[in-house]
Amino acid sequence: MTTPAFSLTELMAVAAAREIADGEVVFAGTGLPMLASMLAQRAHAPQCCLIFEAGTAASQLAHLPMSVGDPRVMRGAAMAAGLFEVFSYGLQAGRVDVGFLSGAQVDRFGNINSTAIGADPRRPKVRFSGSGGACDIACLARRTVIIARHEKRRFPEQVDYITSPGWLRGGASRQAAGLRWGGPAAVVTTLGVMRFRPDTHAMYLASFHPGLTAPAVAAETGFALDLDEAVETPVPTAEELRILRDVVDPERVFLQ
Amino acid sequence: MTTPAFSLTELMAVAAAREIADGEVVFAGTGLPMLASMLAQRAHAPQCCLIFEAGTAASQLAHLPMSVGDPRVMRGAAMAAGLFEVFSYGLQAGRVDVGFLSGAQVDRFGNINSTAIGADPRRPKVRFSGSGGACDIACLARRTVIIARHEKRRFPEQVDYITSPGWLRGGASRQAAGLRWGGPAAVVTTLGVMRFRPDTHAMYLASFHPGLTAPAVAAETGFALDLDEAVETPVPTAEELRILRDVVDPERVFLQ
Amino acid sequence: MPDKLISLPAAAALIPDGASLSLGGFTTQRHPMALVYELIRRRRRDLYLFGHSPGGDWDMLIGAGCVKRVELAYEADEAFNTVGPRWRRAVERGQIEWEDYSNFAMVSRFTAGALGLPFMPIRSLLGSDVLAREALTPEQRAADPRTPAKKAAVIESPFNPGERLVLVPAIHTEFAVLHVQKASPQGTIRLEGQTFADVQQALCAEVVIVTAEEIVDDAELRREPERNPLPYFAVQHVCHVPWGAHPYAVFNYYDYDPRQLKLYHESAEDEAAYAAYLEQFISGVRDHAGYLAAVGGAARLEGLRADPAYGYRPDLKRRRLDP
Amino acid sequence: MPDKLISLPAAAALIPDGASLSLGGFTTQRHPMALVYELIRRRRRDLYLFGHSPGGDWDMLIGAGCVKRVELAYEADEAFNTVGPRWRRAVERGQIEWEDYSNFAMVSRFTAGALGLPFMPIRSLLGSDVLAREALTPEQRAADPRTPAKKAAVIESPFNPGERLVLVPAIHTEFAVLHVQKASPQGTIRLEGQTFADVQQALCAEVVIVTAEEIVDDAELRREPERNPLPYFAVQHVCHVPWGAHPYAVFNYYDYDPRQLKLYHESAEDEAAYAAYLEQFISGVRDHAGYLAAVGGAARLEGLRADPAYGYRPDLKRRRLDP
Repeated sequence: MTTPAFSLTELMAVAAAREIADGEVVFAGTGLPMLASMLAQRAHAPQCCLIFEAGTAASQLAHLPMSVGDPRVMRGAAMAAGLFEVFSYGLQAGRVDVGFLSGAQVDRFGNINSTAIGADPRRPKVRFSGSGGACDIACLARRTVIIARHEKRRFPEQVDYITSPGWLRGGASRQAAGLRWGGPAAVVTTLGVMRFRPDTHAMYLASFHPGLTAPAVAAETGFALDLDEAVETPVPTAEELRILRDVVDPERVFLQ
Repeated sequence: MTTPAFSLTELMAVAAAREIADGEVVFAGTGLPMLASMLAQRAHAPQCCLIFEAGTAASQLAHLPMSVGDPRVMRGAAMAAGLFEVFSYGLQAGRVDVGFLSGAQVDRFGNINSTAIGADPRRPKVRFSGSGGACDIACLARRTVIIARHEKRRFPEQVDYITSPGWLRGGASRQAAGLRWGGPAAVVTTLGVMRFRPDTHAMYLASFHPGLTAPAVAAETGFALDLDEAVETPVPTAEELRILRDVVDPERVFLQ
Repeated sequence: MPDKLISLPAAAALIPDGASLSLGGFTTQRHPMALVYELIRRRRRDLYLFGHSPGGDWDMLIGAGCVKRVELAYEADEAFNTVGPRWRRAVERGQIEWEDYSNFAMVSRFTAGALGLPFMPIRSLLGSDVLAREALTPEQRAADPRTPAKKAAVIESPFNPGERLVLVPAIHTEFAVLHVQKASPQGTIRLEGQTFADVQQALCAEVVIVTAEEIVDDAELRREPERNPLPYFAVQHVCHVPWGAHPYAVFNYYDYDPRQLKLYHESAEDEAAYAAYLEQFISGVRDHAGYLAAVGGAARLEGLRADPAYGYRPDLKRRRLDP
Repeated sequence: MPDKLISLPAAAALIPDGASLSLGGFTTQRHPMALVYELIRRRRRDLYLFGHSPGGDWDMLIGAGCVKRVELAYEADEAFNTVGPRWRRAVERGQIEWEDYSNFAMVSRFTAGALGLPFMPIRSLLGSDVLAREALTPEQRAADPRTPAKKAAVIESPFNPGERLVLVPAIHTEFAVLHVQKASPQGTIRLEGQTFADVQQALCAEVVIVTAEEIVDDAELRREPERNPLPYFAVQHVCHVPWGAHPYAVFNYYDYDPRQLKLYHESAEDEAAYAAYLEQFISGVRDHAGYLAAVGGAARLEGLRADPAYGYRPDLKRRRLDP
């Protein structure tokens, strides 16, 4: 294992950015999704449109925001309104191609918990922020990309609370619940990138990060993870790193 | 019968204006309601707030509009938006005190037809503009004032088509239909002013215009009209006429 | 970003016979008239129109035989004419299919479409024949998937039994055409004055065509994103059409034209006069420049230009008109 | 029109113990903090808060023991802290009652209230535990008429059997407090930048209190009515409170204060430090002027003032902060 020329945060931001295709409408949250979407916009997807849930569309960010309600998201925006407009006209109308999600727990079908740990949500052991827009993005984006810290306790067989529905119990269960489109496409973690089988919608390992192995990722996962197709995660290019460091986050707000 | 110092239009505008109390929120349509509400604002109700359904609140009109979508209603408005905001935040939320209505037929319970004449609305004998916002005003204003040309065929026992629900079949039938408030308070016509009994909600004659008699009004009404309380309609004051002629409608857009 | 500018004829050519369509504006303001004229020139047939309170835009299309079915709340020019003459005749003669709603119901239906919902609840219509009666037959509804299966539905609130709401079905049209004050070549738009239901009409259409008085730089419109009501990706085509709403008004640009409106409404009451109106101003001229010349050119139009302090023409003569 | 200006203490005095209340803004921007501080100074108890994504405004009220019940989607300051420390502890210790929704569900609930509807339909929540599980018991719901009888209801569309919608119940609060850029003494307001759900929150409240950075002439705001999102009669009280959102941002006026936010979030992780924070900045000072002096006065505040070309402070240091 050699010392990488990039940090784990940079690798994850680049992997997440590559999930965005040019011209797509992207619903980006605070932190890594902002790094990823600003990078995508300046690298391979100049026509992607960034939507922030507090009320803006098509921002041309000059400075990395600390929140989706940051005054910085107004920069160059083509439209500013409120949450209702963004959630309705954007997400619910099916106009958002990709949304980013994160959470404290992720299960094998990409269901996410960002609400509370503990069997009884009325008396949680650990309480988090709650859904925010996550449940809505999970229900209504055309596809989602999940970003998570990869530890065994954070990747359980079932999450304690489904804040953000993924493929639910797999198969066609998501559609049976009344969700007409969407579902998680990728999970970018601190250890690798996971995707979902088209039929069962079970998570499988698509790539492990440089310096790791597929079994090492499986060992940190609380459910059986198919490793058959796993390759090494492609590393960031010099240009991607330059954009991330010099253009997207010269202040080091999120980059480490 | 002496020649009056005012026209019938002026008398009706003044009678309608007097239905507006100071501080009220008024939903005004084109024509006589505009004359009436502009007059009220400049006479006895300076704090009344004029709402026009195409999307403005609290206009301070400088020139009489020819339509509720006229650029003139923007003058001095405190808010401009669209129809949905006005209908929802204003009418449906119960914030509109008085709305004006008119139509081709009015029945004894103040139901109004502005859609079509004929028994089968699929093959009408005469077709009109249709509801516009009239049905909504009739359903959702706290009370309504109806303005109509008074002829026997226009005041039938039952209208051919209820475009704008009044007291429906009288009594509590309006509430039974699911309308939680509202209903017509007055009918200002070319012959007099009618009101409604609090219990039966049947129309009665409150006043007949100068030069007429109560039986003369009844003779032009297609249903039995209680005349017991009828007095002569109070005439416009000189000040009201001055405001109407010199301030509200110096162009004679609606005044005759 | 891609440039979305196309010519007005090219925009009109996108709309085929039989298309479902909504047009922006309200009675006497901001209708995309230039595009309406172009559709008439091209003899479009069987259009399916959705609207709340259209005016002469629909009346002309109906009179020119372009329209098969409409869903609407009102068809007139208010104080210029309390009913659209060609609309009235078309209904009375059985030449058109229609369904009546109220303005609130129609804008709620556009809003439902814009919000991605199958319906909107409203407290209006209860007790009315707008709710109780239908003009379209079940067979007519079933034969066209663009017509909702039901006119409306009444439900009780699950949060308060006994409380009744009317659900009105969403509208989704193949096209929406708006006439606005300003647009960028990239499709960012600016509405000034009342917005009517333009925003919702655009958001429930598959293809949005915007005709604009002025084409401005996208970066200029992005300086005040609070004032731009639509995400640019909702707009597919932009046409530069000055005086594009004549004879109707455009707030901050020009007033309505009372003489032209009087002429239209007088003509439209009579078959021969109406045919002559169409020929003189629409079918018999080549394009919108031809129309503007036919209505009197700069001499007429300059007299309508808005006073910037008002957004309209305060000295406009509206009743005692010169011949 | 009547003058609605009152002092901030007079406004806070209107809100009694036990009141239901929503506060404007979103995580790191435009919260009516000066009024929040005043409520804490007055030791308000048993408040019932409704919100989508509040931040330190709620966290401080909860930590100061002012709050009995909340309905919300999110309680954190995003990149400044991914969970509100006092919120987290209050839940874990059973010191507060709460119900979880999503942001879209909560803004739809405010919207339903604003629209005069008993509910709004949404396509979100399906399949989630946000829909399936309730934190409030049926007894808790029944005991307070301000809590809806049900958390949500699922229905099928009458226009397309099999299509499921979630109905979320309307919110009606006794008070809403917004912090805005500009207001007139008559209650016309101007929001700049994102509007969040401020408009809907105001329209579903019985009494609306607006705190504003600037008081401007009503006629000035009426020059651009398109930019005024509320009918003036929806606003009952107006307070002039410059720096009224500190340490949060106000677009075009000032940026958030990263040092103060860091201090707050570090303090709020610890009982004694939190008590000291309250004492130093809120309870121990007399009024908002005292608060502003305590956080560093003009020297600190001038460093936050927005660059007009950006609406925020482009050179603001946000991570490597001076002590």
